[in-house]
Amino acid sequence: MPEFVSNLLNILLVALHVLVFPGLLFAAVGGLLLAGIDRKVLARMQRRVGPPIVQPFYDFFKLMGKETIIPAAARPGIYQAAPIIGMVSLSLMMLFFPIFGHSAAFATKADLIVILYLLTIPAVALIIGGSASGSPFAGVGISREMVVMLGYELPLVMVLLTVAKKVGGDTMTFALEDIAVWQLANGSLLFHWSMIPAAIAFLLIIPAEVGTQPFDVAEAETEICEGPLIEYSGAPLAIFKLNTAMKMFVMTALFQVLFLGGIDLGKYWLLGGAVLFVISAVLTVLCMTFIHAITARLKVEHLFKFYWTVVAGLALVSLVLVWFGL
Amino acid sequence: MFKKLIAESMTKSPWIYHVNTGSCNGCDIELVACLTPRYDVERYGFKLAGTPRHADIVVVSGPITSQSKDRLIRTLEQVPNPHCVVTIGSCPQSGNVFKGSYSVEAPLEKFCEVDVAIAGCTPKPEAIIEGLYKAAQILKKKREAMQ
Amino acid sequence: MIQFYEHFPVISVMGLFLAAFLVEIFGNKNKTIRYGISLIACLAAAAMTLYLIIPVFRDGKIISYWMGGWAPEGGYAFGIGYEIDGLGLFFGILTSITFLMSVIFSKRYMERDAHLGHYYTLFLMLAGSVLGLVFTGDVFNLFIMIEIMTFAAVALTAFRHGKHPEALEGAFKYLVLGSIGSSLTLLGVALLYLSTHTLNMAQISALLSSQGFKPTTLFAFAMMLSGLAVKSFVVPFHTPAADAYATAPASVSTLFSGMVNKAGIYGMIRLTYILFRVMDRESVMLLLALIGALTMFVGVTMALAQHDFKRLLAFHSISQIGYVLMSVGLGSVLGLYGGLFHALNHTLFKGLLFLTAGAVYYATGTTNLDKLGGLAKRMPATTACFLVGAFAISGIPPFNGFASKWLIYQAAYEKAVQSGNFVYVIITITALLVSVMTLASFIKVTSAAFLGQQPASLKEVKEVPFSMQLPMFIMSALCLICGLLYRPVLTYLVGPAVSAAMDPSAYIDTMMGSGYAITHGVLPSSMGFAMISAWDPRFWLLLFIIVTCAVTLVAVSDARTRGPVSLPQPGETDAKHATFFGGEKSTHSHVSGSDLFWGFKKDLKGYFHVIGDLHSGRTNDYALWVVLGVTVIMLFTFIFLS
Amino acid sequence: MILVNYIVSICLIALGLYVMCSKRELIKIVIGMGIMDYGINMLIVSIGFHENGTAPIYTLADIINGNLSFFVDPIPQALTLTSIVIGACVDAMALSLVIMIKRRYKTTDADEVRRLKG
Amino acid sequence: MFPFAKKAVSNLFKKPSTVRFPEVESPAKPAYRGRIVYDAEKCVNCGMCIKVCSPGAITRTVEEVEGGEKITYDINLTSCTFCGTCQDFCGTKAISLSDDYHMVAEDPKDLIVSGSRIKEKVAGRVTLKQEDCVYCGLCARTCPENAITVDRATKTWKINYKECVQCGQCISKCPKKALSFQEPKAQGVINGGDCVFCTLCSKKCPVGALTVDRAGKTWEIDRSVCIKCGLCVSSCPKHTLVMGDVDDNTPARFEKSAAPVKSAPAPAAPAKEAPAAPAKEAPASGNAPKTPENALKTVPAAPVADSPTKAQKSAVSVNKAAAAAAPVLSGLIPQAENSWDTGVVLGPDCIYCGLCMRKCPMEAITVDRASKSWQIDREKCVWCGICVSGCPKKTLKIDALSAETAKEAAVPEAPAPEKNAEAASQAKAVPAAAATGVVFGEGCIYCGACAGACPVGAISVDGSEWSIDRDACIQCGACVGTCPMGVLSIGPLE
Repeated sequence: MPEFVSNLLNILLVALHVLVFPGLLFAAVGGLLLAGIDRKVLARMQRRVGPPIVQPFYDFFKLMGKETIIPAAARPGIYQAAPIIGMVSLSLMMLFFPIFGHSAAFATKADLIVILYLLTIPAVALIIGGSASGSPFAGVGISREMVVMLGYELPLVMVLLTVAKKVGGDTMTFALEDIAVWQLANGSLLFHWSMIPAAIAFLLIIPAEVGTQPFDVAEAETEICEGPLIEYSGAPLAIFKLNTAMKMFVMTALFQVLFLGGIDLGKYWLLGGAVLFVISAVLTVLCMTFIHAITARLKVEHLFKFYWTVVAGLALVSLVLVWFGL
Repeated sequence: MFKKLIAESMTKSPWIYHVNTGSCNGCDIELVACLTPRYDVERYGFKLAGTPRHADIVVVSGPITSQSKDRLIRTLEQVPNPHCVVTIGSCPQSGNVFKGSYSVEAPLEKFCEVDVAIAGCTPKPEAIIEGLYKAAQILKKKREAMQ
Repeated sequence: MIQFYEHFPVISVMGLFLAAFLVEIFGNKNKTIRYGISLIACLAAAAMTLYLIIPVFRDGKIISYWMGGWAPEGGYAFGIGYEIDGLGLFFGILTSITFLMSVIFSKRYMERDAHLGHYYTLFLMLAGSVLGLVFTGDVFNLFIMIEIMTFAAVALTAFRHGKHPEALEGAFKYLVLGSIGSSLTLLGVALLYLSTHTLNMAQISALLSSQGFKPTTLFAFAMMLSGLAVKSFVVPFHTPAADAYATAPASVSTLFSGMVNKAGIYGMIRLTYILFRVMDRESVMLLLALIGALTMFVGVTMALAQHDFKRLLAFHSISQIGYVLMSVGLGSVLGLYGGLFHALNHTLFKGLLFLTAGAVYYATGTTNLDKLGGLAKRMPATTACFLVGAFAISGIPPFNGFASKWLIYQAAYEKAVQSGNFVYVIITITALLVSVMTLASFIKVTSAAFLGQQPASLKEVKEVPFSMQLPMFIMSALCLICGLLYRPVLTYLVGPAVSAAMDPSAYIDTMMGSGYAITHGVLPSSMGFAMISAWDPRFWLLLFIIVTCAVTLVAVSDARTRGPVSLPQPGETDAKHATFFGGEKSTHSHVSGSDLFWGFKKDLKGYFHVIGDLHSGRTNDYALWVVLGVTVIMLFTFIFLS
Repeated sequence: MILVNYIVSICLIALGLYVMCSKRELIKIVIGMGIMDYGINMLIVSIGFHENGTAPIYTLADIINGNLSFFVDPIPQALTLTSIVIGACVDAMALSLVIMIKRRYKTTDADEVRRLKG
Repeated sequence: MFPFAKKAVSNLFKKPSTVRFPEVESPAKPAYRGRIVYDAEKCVNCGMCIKVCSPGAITRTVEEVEGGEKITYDINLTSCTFCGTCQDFCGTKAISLSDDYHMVAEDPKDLIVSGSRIKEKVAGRVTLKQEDCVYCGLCARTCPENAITVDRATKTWKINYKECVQCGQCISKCPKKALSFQEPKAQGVINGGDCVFCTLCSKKCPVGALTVDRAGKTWEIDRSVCIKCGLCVSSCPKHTLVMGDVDDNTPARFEKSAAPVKSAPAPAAPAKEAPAAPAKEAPASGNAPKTPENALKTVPAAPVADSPTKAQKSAVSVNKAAAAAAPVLSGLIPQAENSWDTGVVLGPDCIYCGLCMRKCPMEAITVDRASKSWQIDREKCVWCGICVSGCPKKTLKIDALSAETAKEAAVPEAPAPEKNAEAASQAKAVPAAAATGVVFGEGCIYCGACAGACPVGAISVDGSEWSIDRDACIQCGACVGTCPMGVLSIGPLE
């Protein structure tokens, strides 16, 4: 039956999308590579040689091979499920992003607000997992993680609303596809001067979302022993580390979707898009690395203040400019 | 395939947990010196972990004072397998100049199996790198033995 | 020809009242009789209310019922009429679900208390009054029902005064403020009668539309709006809610958050959309949206500072009501959809959360977050239900809270863009931010009460009995279903309610005879509704399950290659599985709720101090808040509406 | 003189609110609630009042004589009746709560009956 | 932040400053103190390195093998602080610290540097040709074991053979070639005959070779136990014990009178057993040498010295019991077999200075200056004569005891109060009437010896000023006796 066959093929295609490209495998490999680049470049900025770019892979596989100790105070179910939930929700996010002319696999299934909330799932998974481990250090860690989240959520919301207004005009839109189409027609949002503060704000949000210096208060290994991850070992820890890398990847992809979607490659969309994607992802990560290299860890209250004043201020500037049609 | 990859990764990404059991800080400083741009052990994937749960190699410095003995043993228990124990300097191996004191419990062999001993008072960072590298190889063997 | 189901509304309301008296007469001694009567009455009322879905929602009929057959005579309504349109039935369904769940939960939850006859009497009176409130088509009847509701609610709040003397305090504050609210409503009703000489809502709506607004009408509007705002506990009238919800038994708190403040919201929607039909005015929209935004922000920030599980939930109730009011106040179809859907969701998840709080109280004897910890090990079912509720209220996809909040954000921002008013942008941002703060405070509860370490005093805690778990499971399932199938829910459940609110002409015609609306200038309005964007939680969940299964499959199939899993021996404490304390012997150490979010609280300590001091706990201050709120609403009404 | 009625009732309502806002004594707060109630009741009765109106009762003689004269609106009176009953209930409830509070808190001062705050 | 940013960007385009160590060998800096190199052939087994090593990282093993001793040195690098002191102290440069820092091992035993050689046996032991010695002390300073002590002032040269490892360093260092390995002559302690059986010698004896019976007036030495340390010789108050050549005929026992020996001699058994016990314990302690010879060397003196003291005490108590049975303490006339026929007798000139009290080795004398009482516990007194020779007024003497003195001594409370008061008034009258005192003559070097000797602290010497508090002075003459220049005397004051 041809209908049956086409259904089967469709299902296979969906499975391929979800598990391989641009889903789980792509995000995982891309994320780990980006993390490796981050570590390498950071090392070079500090005049070190640094680890090989594939170092995160080694870390991941090593942790997979280690023993998983489940502490007596932990609740085993939640403790083990939390990292997987985070990983899966991150891997699904890539399905909704249209990147450089590649339309998203499932563009009509989610919009900007959904993305905003899907982004919280990995953080919540980390928090719940850390809390389930029963360590007081983890308690402090999740508290900080939550404060960081409270901090960056305000500017992030503002940036997203700015984009929605800029793209949609008087009808405003949250759909990612609309954003891509508008940018193809009117040029990338990054090159509209009123959006530049918002783009900077977004770039400043990425490190907090990913949890790198100077916004790594939640997992400060030197003061609270890696916070929520303190009791994690073996495979769950590996997946949490993978989550961090994938979050980096997703955030760079989101940056491209929001601010760099306007580069029209014409008929070279397949190869050119891929190359451009890699370049822009690396550049975005380089911004993050650069911030990492030149700063030390902030205190949590300073971090919160920073996000609610400086970054939110930047986003607000853009929002007001866009609001008045600039 | 994954078995081999995992075993190989064991040597490439050993994370260190450092326990100071009453050391004079000489060895601790040298261990940190290994992480500086000059020696940069991160080249080989070495990283300082914040908790023993993440550690592959436990580095012990200091003459195991009786106050720190219980804490050290408890910490060593909490490290997931496979793991290695490395001693830096003379103190954990013998007690060094503190041996014979009522408050010193060295050597470490009394409490656990020591995989690599790095001698020196303090060892040069190069020696520490060498020792950690050796420990990483042992990790791989232990991982293979676990299978 | 009167259909048999047209009797259902009045039977369900009167049945509940009758059962209340029966319980008081027969059930004071025998617990089987009193519980049987209560359960049967609740089941019957709920069943009848739910049956009305068929004619009202499916067939689009509006049921009108004249008490004693006193139909309008000469275009004037004299008798008391019940009228069930989509809006009333929607809230009736919420009410039914709530009291049904609560009565099932009450069986074991209240078993340790004395005087349960009185409890069930008051319970049934509360249920009947709220049901009557949403079904009635008469303003004075509305006032009566509000009074019965307040009366029963106050008595139920004070029910556990033996163990918790604070319950008396909460009840007293509730009574004082509630009576101010009732008085204001009565004043409004009286003034409304003064200008229209009728008490029937449909007729009032038609007459007001034809005669326009006089100062008396405006005054009546302000008074009734304030009175109903007191009943729905929006800022600045929210203060008794926190005290009453926190001190009442959890089953009653469920009723409060599921029905009582919904009744207030229902009254406000009825008032603004149908009675006065002022929702085409920007100023009213702004007023309601601002009150809503203020409510959700104050509610959530107060919740962040709480130490008591139920008091925290009470402030969240206030905050979520803010969402509903804000969204309803946008005046758009999308906003109404979002608001009503959120009201439904709030009933589900907040009811669920109060039930879990009750379960925690039942099992441990306290709801103080600083004394709880590690309950997940002992109460897995309660924890699972709590997590569902917490994720739902925090708007984590794919639970129902997200779906409705998503609609609300869209509605708010659409409103902002269309009206060009920057205030709505701020309101949108506030709404999004409050959602994260909600998450934060539920993270606090999760980590302080359910996860983390167990205090020694809680080692012997047992899971609650099944009859208490059942309503929690049902609520959890409903939370998930409403989240996943939000489109059908919107279409078949919320849609009729929205059209009823947007189109009062049918309501008027059914009550007063067809053609009455048009003659008084109430025209049927059309509904334009388009969601701005897409979200398919079913699809997302499907993918989620696929990937999770794939990952789990890989994990299980490759278990030998992975490192071994080392589980702790039950009952033993070995160093390997002990909590890492930097090598110290692990002792009980639990980060309690009040220690969380330090940086946040420090940066905003000015705000937190002020808002904390404002909630002084003094009855006079709260009365003053109400007077100030009424004054502001009155001034606003007279300045912007006349 | 219907205007006087309105003014007095509004004054009573305002007085009731003032008492509730300013008096620390719980009993006085309850009294304030009562005063407010009476003000509203008075207002409602006044709404139905008509100058020179008669009681809203038809006697047989009136019907026979066709002397259906102008009478006051009966509905507000019915409302007032209900409202008074409800008000009495509420006052009784409030007073019983005050008695319980006095028993448990050993005071009826609103300043000290504030364990629930913040 | 800007400078950091600039630095970060500029670093990105610079070569890393990392030393690529395992790939590229990185030599240690000059003077780095790394792995210890031990040249066994150069080692003379002096043990200096062991002595100076603060963490005790060096151990020596000596095995008897054919043709001498196999001496092994183990230098444990896991115990070493790499201070380099062993290198500095090694006389023959057998130990040195290299710049090799690769001291990493899976087995800590791999980190032990060891070397051994066979040392031929040396006949005899280090002996001084006294006439050639100039007491320069070079040998003492050279000795790694600190076995030699040289006192230039008193011209004594002593060697502790227990410590000596016969390394021969002293012999090679001696400028006068006065030292050599020689077979030792048998030496021993000889009692000269003036013995008063005070038991001081037996108390000092570290090995318990001496047995003195005061009651029976016997002195006995067990030559097999004696280690010829000479402590008894130096402790003898009568200078009657001397170290001399002995042979089998030299008597080991000395008796003075025919007084019956009432108590049994002190049991020698514990003394003999004593050395064995610590020898058994020795290997248990961490770095104790393992050979019997070393064990002997490191026998602590204390337990050995202790047991005879106890034995002595028990013997005394037996004596006391015997004495208590006798009617001595009841104040009757002494009998022939009474041991208290002699004793220290106080003459009339006593000024109660208390010098005798402080000098008495047996703490038998009690002097109370305030109440002007002088008491002696005859039980304790051994009439060694130290108090007699030390008395500034020369009023004490050892004499036969009269019945009264014996009684007085036995019952110190006996003097009547009025007699006491009379004595006190007399004593007070003396300085006022005579107006004598310490006279300060020419030639003082302000050494302060007199101030130190003064029992009442009346003299103070500060810089070049000598002063005396006449009111405090008791004219005991202790300062006069102490003065090295002889410038003080007791005479009439001007």
